[in-house]
Amino acid sequence: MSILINESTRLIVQGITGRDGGFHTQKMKAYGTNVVGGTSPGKGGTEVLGIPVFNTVYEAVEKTQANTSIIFVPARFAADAIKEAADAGIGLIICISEGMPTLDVIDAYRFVQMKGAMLIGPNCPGLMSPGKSLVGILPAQIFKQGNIGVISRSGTLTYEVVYHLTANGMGQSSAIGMGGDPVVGLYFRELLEMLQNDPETEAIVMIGEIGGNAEEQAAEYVKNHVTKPVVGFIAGQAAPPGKQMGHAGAIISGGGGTAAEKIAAMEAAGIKVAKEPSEIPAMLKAAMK
Amino acid sequence: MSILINESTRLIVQGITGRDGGFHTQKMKAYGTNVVGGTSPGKGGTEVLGIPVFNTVYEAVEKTQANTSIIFVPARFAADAIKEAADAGIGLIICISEGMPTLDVIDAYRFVQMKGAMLIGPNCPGLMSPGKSLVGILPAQIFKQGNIGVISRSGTLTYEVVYHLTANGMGQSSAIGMGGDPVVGLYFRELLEMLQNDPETEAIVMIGEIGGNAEEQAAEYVKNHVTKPVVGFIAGQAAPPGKQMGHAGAIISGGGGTAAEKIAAMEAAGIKVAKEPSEIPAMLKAAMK
Amino acid sequence: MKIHEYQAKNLFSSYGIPVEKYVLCNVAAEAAKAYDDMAMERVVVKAQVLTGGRGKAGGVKLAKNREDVARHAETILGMAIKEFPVTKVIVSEAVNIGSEYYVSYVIDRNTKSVILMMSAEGGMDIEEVAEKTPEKIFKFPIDPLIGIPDYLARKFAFELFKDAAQVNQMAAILQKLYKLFVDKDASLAEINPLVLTNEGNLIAIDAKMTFDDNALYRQPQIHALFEPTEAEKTEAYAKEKGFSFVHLDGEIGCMVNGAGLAMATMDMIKLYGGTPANFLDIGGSSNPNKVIDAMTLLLKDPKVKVVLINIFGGITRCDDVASGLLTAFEQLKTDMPVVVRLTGTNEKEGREMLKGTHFRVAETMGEAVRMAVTAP
Amino acid sequence: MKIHEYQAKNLFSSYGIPVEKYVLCNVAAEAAKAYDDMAMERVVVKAQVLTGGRGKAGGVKLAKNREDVARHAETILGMAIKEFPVTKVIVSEAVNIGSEYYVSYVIDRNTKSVILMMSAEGGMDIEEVAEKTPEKIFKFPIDPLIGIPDYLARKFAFELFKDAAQVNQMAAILQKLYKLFVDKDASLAEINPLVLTNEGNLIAIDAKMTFDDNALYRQPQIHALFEPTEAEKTEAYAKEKGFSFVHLDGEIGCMVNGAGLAMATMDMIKLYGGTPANFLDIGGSSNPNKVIDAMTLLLKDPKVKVVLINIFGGITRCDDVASGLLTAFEQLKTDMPVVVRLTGTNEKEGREMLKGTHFRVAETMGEAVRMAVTAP
Repeated sequence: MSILINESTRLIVQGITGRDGGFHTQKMKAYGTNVVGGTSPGKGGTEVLGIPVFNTVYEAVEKTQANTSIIFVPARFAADAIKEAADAGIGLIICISEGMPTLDVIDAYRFVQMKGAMLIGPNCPGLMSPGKSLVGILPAQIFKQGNIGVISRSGTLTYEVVYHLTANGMGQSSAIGMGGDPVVGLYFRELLEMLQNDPETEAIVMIGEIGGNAEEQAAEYVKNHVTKPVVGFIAGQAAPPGKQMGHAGAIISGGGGTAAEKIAAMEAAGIKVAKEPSEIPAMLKAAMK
Repeated sequence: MSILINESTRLIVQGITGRDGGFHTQKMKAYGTNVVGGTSPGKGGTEVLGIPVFNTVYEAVEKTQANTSIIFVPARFAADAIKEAADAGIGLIICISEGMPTLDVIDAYRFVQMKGAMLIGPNCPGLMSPGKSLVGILPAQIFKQGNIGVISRSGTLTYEVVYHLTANGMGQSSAIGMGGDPVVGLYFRELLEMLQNDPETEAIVMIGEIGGNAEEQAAEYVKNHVTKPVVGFIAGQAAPPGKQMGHAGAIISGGGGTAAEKIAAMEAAGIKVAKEPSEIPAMLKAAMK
Repeated sequence: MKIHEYQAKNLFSSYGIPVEKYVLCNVAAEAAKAYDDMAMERVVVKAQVLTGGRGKAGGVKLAKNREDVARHAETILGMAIKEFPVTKVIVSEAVNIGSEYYVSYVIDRNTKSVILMMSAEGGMDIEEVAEKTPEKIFKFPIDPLIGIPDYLARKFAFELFKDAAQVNQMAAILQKLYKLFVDKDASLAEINPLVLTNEGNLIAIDAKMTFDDNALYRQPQIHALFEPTEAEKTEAYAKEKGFSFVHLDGEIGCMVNGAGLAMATMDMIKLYGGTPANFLDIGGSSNPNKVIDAMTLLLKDPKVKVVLINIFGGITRCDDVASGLLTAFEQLKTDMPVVVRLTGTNEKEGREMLKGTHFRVAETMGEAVRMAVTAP
Repeated sequence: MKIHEYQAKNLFSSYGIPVEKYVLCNVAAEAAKAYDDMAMERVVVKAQVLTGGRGKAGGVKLAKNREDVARHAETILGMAIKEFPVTKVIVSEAVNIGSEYYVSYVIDRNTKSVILMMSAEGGMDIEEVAEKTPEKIFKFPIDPLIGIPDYLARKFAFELFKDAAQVNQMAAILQKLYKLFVDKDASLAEINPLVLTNEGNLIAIDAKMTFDDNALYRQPQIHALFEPTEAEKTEAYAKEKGFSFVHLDGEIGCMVNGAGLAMATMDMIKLYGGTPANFLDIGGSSNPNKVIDAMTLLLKDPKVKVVLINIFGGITRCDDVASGLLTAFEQLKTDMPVVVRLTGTNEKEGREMLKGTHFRVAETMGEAVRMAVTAP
């Protein structure tokens, strides 16, 4: 198992003819992801890396039976791309694009919800089910197939943690970068539920950061519904209030969203919170005993 | 049985303090309909005919557990009233208002559909389940409880037909005036299905008129799915093309929607079509043998 | 409500939908001057008239010089097309037609939505295309909650075009035309043909729009374009009085409460061998003033020989209707035979009150129609 | 992006949201003249400054005559509120306050929507109200597909008001403020307080708006109102270069790829007893020019004593990163100690390349941070 993506993932790349789209298509294909098509309006009928390009997602879905889409279009066109994917029947949409206006994300999310699809991102590195499928821009070589589920608001911090896990012989079932914007699709709660229900996952790492109160809500959920060991990490303890720390969502505002509050809530829910990423493998091992 | 309304109908009247709203509330109440409340923004807390008035449909539903609403507000406010009812959890909404812009009806219908509710009208006389509940402006005294289901695009023509039925000792299970606009809520097909499934209904009268092709579609449905006898009547055989005959929906346009086409389709589906309303009782009796 | 091609094109322009250059002219001299001003070799002179079939009737002519323009304008401005006198023409740029397409938005009763219709068979009668080769027409219902975002506009545009340049033009036209349709409460917005010029541009060289009468109260800009025919003036007058009225060509004036019943009454008159003079739905009350207004309307028509009043007394009881009729006819001085059919609540009382008066009283619709057809 | 109260009120006015009369003034003399022009007895002089807590800091003063107005304006225009110098005031009508309400729209992460917040506890610090008496705050998530039609606006308005006159005013304000919020890509639109005057009118006597930086590209009108602080200017400069930069107050300059990792780096510096000089996310490539730009930015801060470069080599391999760093530092003439931590793909090769150069090379984050904290 694993969650969200696996061997039956049939991926299309929206914006496959762009620089980033093309580069990461190659990486995903090289990893073994089943990239069945790409879209680029006006370039239908051509090929990129041997992958057929379509004018619309509708056509791509019809011709390839794609079930998953990854979006590399510029931020100002991303909401439209998300909606097209959802309307065309794609069930899982991963939006890499960074810098989407928040109201665009809200609109697109509502649309995706109405169509019964799922959204990951925007402003995210995508996700990985090691040994099965890579849908994103994560560096494949640091991953190893195994039974730790990793969910995170940050890209490089995920890599850092996964690197330590792999170095310590602890493979991953699925790793999901949820995105750094204030409003994104699937988040801690939904993903915790999926990982809890995934037979292959034996323990979970959740990597949060300042801003919002999703980690507090996740902690509450862990307390009541998650029986698997959970280890956490929160970035931004040294961040000043009122300042966005890189991610649009990483901001302490109105006296809320501090790292201290999140860590307290997580510890109160029985989640062990690491002080540095390198501590995580040992903490997981202890918790899994 | 009967369809859509019966003894468990709990009705609120939107626009109860208006002239028509008040007049027909009295009539419905006198017939025995369970009118549990009314709305009129700013008049919440008052009473009309001993019925409590609320500021919003939300409040009315919360306080009275209403499940049905009838709308008497002016046409330009009717779409908003329909949406409020649907959003507040009303399951069956009857809109009497005449003269709604068609795009308003389209918007309101889509909204009602999204909320999982049902709409009858606009520009309709409402409906009647004789002996049980009257939700509309139909003249109660001409009806009689029985087992004929009547569905119609016209108000007075319904009365004319019902009058003949009653005079011939043929009571009605439910009679529904669907409305004379080009776009309205529940229509022939859905209502035929309900009447087919209603154990109390033994035969059906469908009264159509020029414009559109709903009667043709209904005939197709009757042929394939309705086992009960159906007698029909189509108004507008003498109508010229391109002219609205009173109802916004009663217009022969682009060479389509003529009475002749409808009658032909209905007869081809085995529906007996009356030449005058007064023939209907005898035709029904023959068909029910 | 219908508007002229040039009015529709003005609306198109204000929404950024490309149309060819044109000048509106009321007399042939203006047309000739327009030709000079436009400084184009080939132009088309087109009748502006609120009915279809203009081309077949000779209302559209190509002209290649000043003299032809003046001559065609003169001829067309003297025409009547389907009884509509032509009082205006436009002189418009003759574009280099590469291919022709059909695009429209229209209210669709079945899907209860606005639908987009498109075809590569532009310039043809679309109803004929629909009948003979329905597979050549694309139909897409538009979800009013969603409208036409970019991705849908592109999807639709790719149905007709391959090239990105045309797809982008088409997508923009589809979005703008939909916005115009919704903003202005249209019931039809049609471009036939939409032309792809040899230069690669999409241009609407015809434009047809009709509007929802029920929405005119909130569309003052559109309402201002209303040019009623004589028949429509009468209908509008009737509407002000609270009636629905349609003039027909027969001898039996009808006054009925309810549109369905009024149609059925007309139908029965024909069935019984008579000819209805009109459709008239007077609505639900028995107010004597309403009856007076309605009779006045009917008596204006010199062809009317007899009046048939068909009332179903429901909420309004028949005795009240009868008393209303009596009051009304006290003020109406007329020798016209009037047949009254009263059915419904308190019908006997009502009929009793009318006996021995000016009225000929009938019990059933059949009886009433027979009396009217055979009167006097 | 924040804007001033008077700018928010200009926007309110353009959307038909009622605000009191006010005049913007840059010097005390203008304030006195404004008082004369307004011809009102009681006015309020209010600092226009892009931070909260203005009232408590003495930036809002009631005045009843010309002299008081001039005096208050003089004082306020000399103030700094939370390090923001006050360079503008408004002289505004003092309305007759009957009662005060709170209204705002804000992005809500949990419901992934815009939410309306309202309270009858207007004029208070809403976060305090939320903490102490959360039941006094109404919250409604707005469905972006639906927006705020009349029925919803009425429903919301009836939560605070009974009287139809106030409900209608309130409903209109709620709809207009939402439209403003959405049209302009706001992240907050707050009226606190919304005042019900003794005359029965609702008026926004304060106005606060912030906007989504990601949407400024399509909001030229809003973007034009941007008044960056010095710190924001540096951040904006960094953004142009493709970085995320936040100035802090410590001694260890940081350069990290990735926002989460950059935060974690800052955190560890503190954990290990040091002080971070900044947050700097340089993104995902190893382009030497990017490194040069980033170092230039860090070296501008005189407090910086050591630079810590923390790179996770993922898609970009560590050997490529190392060669980028070497190229960059060939052009950078600096004696500043630079600790480099390289982890990820080809990390050994990368570290090997940096040995024996200007750089102090670390293997783990912990080691790198310890080296930076104890440097030179």
